[in-house]
Amino acid sequence: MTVSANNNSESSGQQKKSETPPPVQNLPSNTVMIRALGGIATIAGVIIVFVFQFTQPYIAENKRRAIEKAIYQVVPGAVNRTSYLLNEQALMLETEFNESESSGSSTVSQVSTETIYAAFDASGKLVGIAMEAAAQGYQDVIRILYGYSPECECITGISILKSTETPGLGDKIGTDLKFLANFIALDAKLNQEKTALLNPIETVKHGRKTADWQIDSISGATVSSNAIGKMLRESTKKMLPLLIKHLHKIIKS
Amino acid sequence: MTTNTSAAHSEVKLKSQPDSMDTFLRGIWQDNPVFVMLLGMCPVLAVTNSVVNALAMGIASLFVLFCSNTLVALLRNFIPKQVRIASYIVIIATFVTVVDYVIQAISLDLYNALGAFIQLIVVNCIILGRAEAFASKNKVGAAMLDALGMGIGFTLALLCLGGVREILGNGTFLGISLFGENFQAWSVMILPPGGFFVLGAWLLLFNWLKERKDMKALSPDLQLAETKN
Amino acid sequence: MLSFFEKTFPHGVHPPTHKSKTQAKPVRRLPFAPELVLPLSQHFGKASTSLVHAGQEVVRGEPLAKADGFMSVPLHAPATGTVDRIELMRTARGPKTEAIVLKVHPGAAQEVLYDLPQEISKMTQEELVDAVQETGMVGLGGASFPTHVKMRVPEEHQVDTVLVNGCECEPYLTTDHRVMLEQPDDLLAGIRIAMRTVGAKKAVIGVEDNKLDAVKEIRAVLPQDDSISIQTVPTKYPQGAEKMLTKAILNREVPSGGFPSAIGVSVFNVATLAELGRLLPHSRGLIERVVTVTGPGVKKPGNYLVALGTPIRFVMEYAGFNGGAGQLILGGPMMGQTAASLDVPITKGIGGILVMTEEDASKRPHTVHPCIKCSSCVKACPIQLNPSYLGMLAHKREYTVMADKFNLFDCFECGSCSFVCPSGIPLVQYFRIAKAVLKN
Amino acid sequence: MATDSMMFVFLNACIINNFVLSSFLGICPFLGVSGKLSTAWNMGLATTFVMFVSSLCAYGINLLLIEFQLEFLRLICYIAVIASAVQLVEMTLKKFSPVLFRALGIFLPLITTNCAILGLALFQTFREYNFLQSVAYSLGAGAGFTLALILMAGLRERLQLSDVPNVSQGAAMSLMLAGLLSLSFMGFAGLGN
Amino acid sequence: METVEVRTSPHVHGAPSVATIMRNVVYALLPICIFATYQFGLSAVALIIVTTLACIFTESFFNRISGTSDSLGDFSAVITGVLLALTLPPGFPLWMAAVAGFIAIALGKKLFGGLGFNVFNPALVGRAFVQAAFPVAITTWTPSLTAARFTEFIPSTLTFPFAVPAAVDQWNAQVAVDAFSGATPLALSKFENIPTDTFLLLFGTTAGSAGETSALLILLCGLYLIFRNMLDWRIPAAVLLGAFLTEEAFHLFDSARFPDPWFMLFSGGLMLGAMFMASDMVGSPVTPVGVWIFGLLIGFLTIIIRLFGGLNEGIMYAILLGNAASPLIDAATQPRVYGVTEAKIFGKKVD
Repeated sequence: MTVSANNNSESSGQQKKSETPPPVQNLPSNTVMIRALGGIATIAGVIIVFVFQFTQPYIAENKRRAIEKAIYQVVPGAVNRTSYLLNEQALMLETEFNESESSGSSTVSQVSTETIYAAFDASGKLVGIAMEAAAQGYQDVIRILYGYSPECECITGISILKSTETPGLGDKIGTDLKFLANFIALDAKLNQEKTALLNPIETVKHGRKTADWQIDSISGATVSSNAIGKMLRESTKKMLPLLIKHLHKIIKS
Repeated sequence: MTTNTSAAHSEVKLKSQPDSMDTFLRGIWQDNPVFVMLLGMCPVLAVTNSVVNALAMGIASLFVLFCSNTLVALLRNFIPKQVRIASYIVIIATFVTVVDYVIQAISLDLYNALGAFIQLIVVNCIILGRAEAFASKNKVGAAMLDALGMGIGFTLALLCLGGVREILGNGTFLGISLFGENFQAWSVMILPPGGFFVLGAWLLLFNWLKERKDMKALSPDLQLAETKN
Repeated sequence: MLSFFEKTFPHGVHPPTHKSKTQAKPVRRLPFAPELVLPLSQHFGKASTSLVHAGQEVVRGEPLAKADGFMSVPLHAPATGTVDRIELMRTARGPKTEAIVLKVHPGAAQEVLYDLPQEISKMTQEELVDAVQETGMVGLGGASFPTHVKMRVPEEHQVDTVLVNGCECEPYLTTDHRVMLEQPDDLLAGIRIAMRTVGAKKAVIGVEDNKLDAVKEIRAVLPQDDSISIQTVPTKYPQGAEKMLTKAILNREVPSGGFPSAIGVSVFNVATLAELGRLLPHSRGLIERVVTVTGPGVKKPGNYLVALGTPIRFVMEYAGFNGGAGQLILGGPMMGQTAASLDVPITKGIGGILVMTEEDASKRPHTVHPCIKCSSCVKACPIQLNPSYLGMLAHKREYTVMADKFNLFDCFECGSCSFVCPSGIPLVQYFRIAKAVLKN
Repeated sequence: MATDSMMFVFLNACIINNFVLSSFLGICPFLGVSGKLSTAWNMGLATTFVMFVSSLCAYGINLLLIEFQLEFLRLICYIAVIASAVQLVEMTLKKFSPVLFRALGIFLPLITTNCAILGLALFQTFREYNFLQSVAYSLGAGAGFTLALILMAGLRERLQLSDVPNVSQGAAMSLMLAGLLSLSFMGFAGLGN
Repeated sequence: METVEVRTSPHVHGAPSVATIMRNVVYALLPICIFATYQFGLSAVALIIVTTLACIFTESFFNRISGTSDSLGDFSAVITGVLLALTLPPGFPLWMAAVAGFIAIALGKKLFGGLGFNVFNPALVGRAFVQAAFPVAITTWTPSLTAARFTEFIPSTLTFPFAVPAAVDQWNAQVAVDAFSGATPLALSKFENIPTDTFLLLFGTTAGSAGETSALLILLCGLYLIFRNMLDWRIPAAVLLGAFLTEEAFHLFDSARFPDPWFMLFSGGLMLGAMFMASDMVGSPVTPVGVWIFGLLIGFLTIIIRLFGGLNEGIMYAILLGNAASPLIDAATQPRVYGVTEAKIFGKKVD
């Protein structure tokens, strides 16, 4: 008895609520839908933010460690590093840049800017600069980090950041010791005016290296070897004259 | 009398046990998402060039599948029919983002090796498919079992591919050299065509086994039919 | 390469012609067989209805059966004799059909008695069509299509040219060749009748360039006014097909599924017109025809004038076997049918009997390889179909696709594709089956 | 060829690192819709179109996310944007080009779960392509997808007329064919040096 | 005479059978094999024998397990084997050659149901597979016409199965006649900008794959088949024309960077590929227009890959891509049927 009465009162109450019949059907279900989606979005948001907050320090640490590992590999003797931004107009610390960016007084963001890493030894002496370079390889773009020593005016090492070269052939650019030996002291001297390289870096056929600025390519992996030579040639051509211009700033700091 | 009841008892037991076991095992063998249902092929082919990648991908997918299946089953009465797909996608995307960050926190190398395919778990049809076909209609426990079964089935399939590709393509298993220095690696196995070939070869093998089984199963049937006639 | 300069059609094949054995042999009359079998259906269309009964005596040239409607032709007695019986008899086409069996009177003079000259120049087109039907004439080239039906041009069409087909592209056959050589005047008369009947002002005789002696013979009797001319075309199979000839000589294409009259052309075979030119002025009926009996299995190959209804066995006994079990082909080797039995009679459509030895038969491919897509058939098909793809479709029984997308019904089964197929695929047979399945 | 030129970006996505055959994106529709040539062609067109639209959307969304430092919501936003883009494309087509809608209609919902679309958005973000490069990339990816799809469809149509052994019929055959296509496309590797 | 055979027309047959054609292709390849032997000695002989045997064994193995009839009689497996050997470097390890032979037949042919149903050229499938699997070994070239070629193998030939082949650098330097011995003309041209005399290319005393070096000999062997009407002349002609025109365009644009077209025609595997592999009937279109498109496409792609790709040779990939495209080409170029006015593209009616 009571149950049926209850039912009656409920249905009659619903009918009273609104006069127009069609929205009656939709209105509650719309609310339900929005409530459901909203609820799920809230749960999702909470989970993501929580995980993001939790993992962020680890991720940052991983990234830092990865880049430092690469820097110390390409600049022998380095134990410390500072990130700079370099472009045609200026050289500034990355931290400075971030501040100027947030304050709105940015000067560098208009032109293409490269991140470079100054590497210091235990005594705080500048031992080299690490820079990124990239070029199209056999399969896809190869990205490397290379170290440059202002002292010997040479490249002191390379480290492959990203490559999808053919396993067992092109990917030797990161593992072949004979090939990597090319970069222990690869000549990158600038000319008198400090505007361009005295001898542009070039890749030669396997076993034909005669000069210090030449790279002896891997037998059978000519394209990948050429890509490394090409990216170094182009990067040094562009970056070294700029770097030399601003080098005193790094040394001073 | 006693034997009768015990028999009945065991029968009940047998009946109830396979139900949950069945849910679990189905994903691993009978309805294997990769070999049988041919779902989620993109990660299967893309990241199986080494066992580690395959394993990581499998576990990541398993995690997302498990979490989203559980949550969907929990919320199944709460989500209206009209917006269920949207809700599922949001839920899945959430857990994928979680996995993405966790893997980045664990190992950057692994993260780089898997590339965008971690994030592409979102559009892996297995996950949305299980949410829609199973989790939305079943209780939480069953949904979890289903997710585990499917996830493990998926991981096993990935390992089947990753194993063959790494062993042949690199001479190693989990990075451990198997044949010594002098082994000539078949780099095609690690390259894209190798992915297609190895999966194709597994399917060929299963086809062949099935064909043989069918042939064997056919002969007694034929005998039966003959005796009946 | 030469097709740029010569009047011909694209593609086609060059089977060895084997015509030298018989082409120089004049037509000789074969004696009458003791019993003639005359099927009531020797033509395309409805069977004729018998006018005689068993035991009735008939005179050579007398009508034995009358046409049953427009798509039918009458049948005349090839010899003086007695109707023995009318019953189902085996024919070259396979199934048994009703036939009049005639016992020939051994000693009769065998003169044609039904002879009634008529004034053709005074007849209207309608009357001419009827007169042609009365002769019982059908296409002697092999199709056996009633000639008068062809001559009645549909009202919406206007025929300007009569094409006379003297190509005889089938290997071995030389009947048309002999007819052109021996009956040029009859041919001219026939052409004039055809021109009048269809209302054309022009006629062109197309002859392959391996029959230049016939060309010379005909040229000598051609009228001065250029209304009838002769044109040589390169020897190539299937030059003698209606569609190919119109393409070669007039560069017009018969529309798919349509008649030549749609493009203003009527095509007739030389033997048909020559026979018409001989018979129609005297309102006689078709009672005999020239048949080439040849092939490696024949001792006395030649061109014989054979009374219709003569059993093949009788012809063969006269021409002589070389012995050995071989193959008997009625018509040419490209499109002719094999005879199931030696007891079938010569009918209006049989222009040749070809006897192959066992050795020849075994030369053909016996294993069928899968299609290797060599494109020989595509290069051969005169209709420019894609027999390779059609063959693959037929193999998978995709008959509807064959017809809808790949123009199966434009194929006239000339056999060029099977002839050149290195895999030995019986393409034409596939297509016949496909057509038959689709028609049902 | 400069690696950041539009031409190179286009060719890279289309043939050098073909989306399907080399990057393994969009395998499910590639295997599923390549049975018939006409269907494959329509699917390719529809996908290219959606790729183009969603690439533009993703580019815009990414700028917004960076502006508000909400990169961690990228995945959710992308998937939402793609789903709505597909919906939008569907509605626009229905309204303005019913003919095209009839041709592409049934494929559009399928495209939402095509990982090539999300993959495109993610890759273009990772590679930090600018606007024009993104356009070239999306068109290249679409062209590459279409190319792979119609080549596959052509081969499969031909194989339907062949006596393929029972064992190698079905998905196994499709995968082997894809592998052989992928092997052939390796010839383009290193293009542009 | 009483037992007459009933058959449907046509009753005559005027073409050589598949087996005859294939046998003649083998004959045409023999001079090339002999020249390869003269040039590279024992290693070339071993290579040809191993690939051919591998192909034959694979063919009969699959025939047995699938229960199909014996298909060795059509000689197609032999052709695949011989062609495969001719496209491999002369010092290619024999075990890898056997793998290539197995893959060629298994993956390239038997998977699809055997001769006539394969969509790619089997020999090239085998070669492309080993090119991807063993990229170092397949790009290791040795000089031709060494003094001891009839008495000793090239060191890499007899590599133990599944082992890394021995390096031939030192051996190369030892037997080298001049500074460039061992580098193929195409590699010299592409990576070092050193042209090779066209005369040498024609007679084939250069380094390269076992059977691709003498353009003239290949041309003659191909002409034999063409005159016997067992090879469709249009395909080689179209491939060579496509390659020539493409290269000529680039050469006119920048003659310092791009070598002249005659060099491209006679170097590398272009001639062998055009004559014997692009013209493989099974993988090529059948329509008259399609055949030309197919050939021109292959020629064009070959040059593009040679000039701009990572490899210095592109004919193999160009042919495989052509094979892949040939169903499409066929579908797009169905000839207009006699008496049918509307054209059909992809089987659809177009107004």
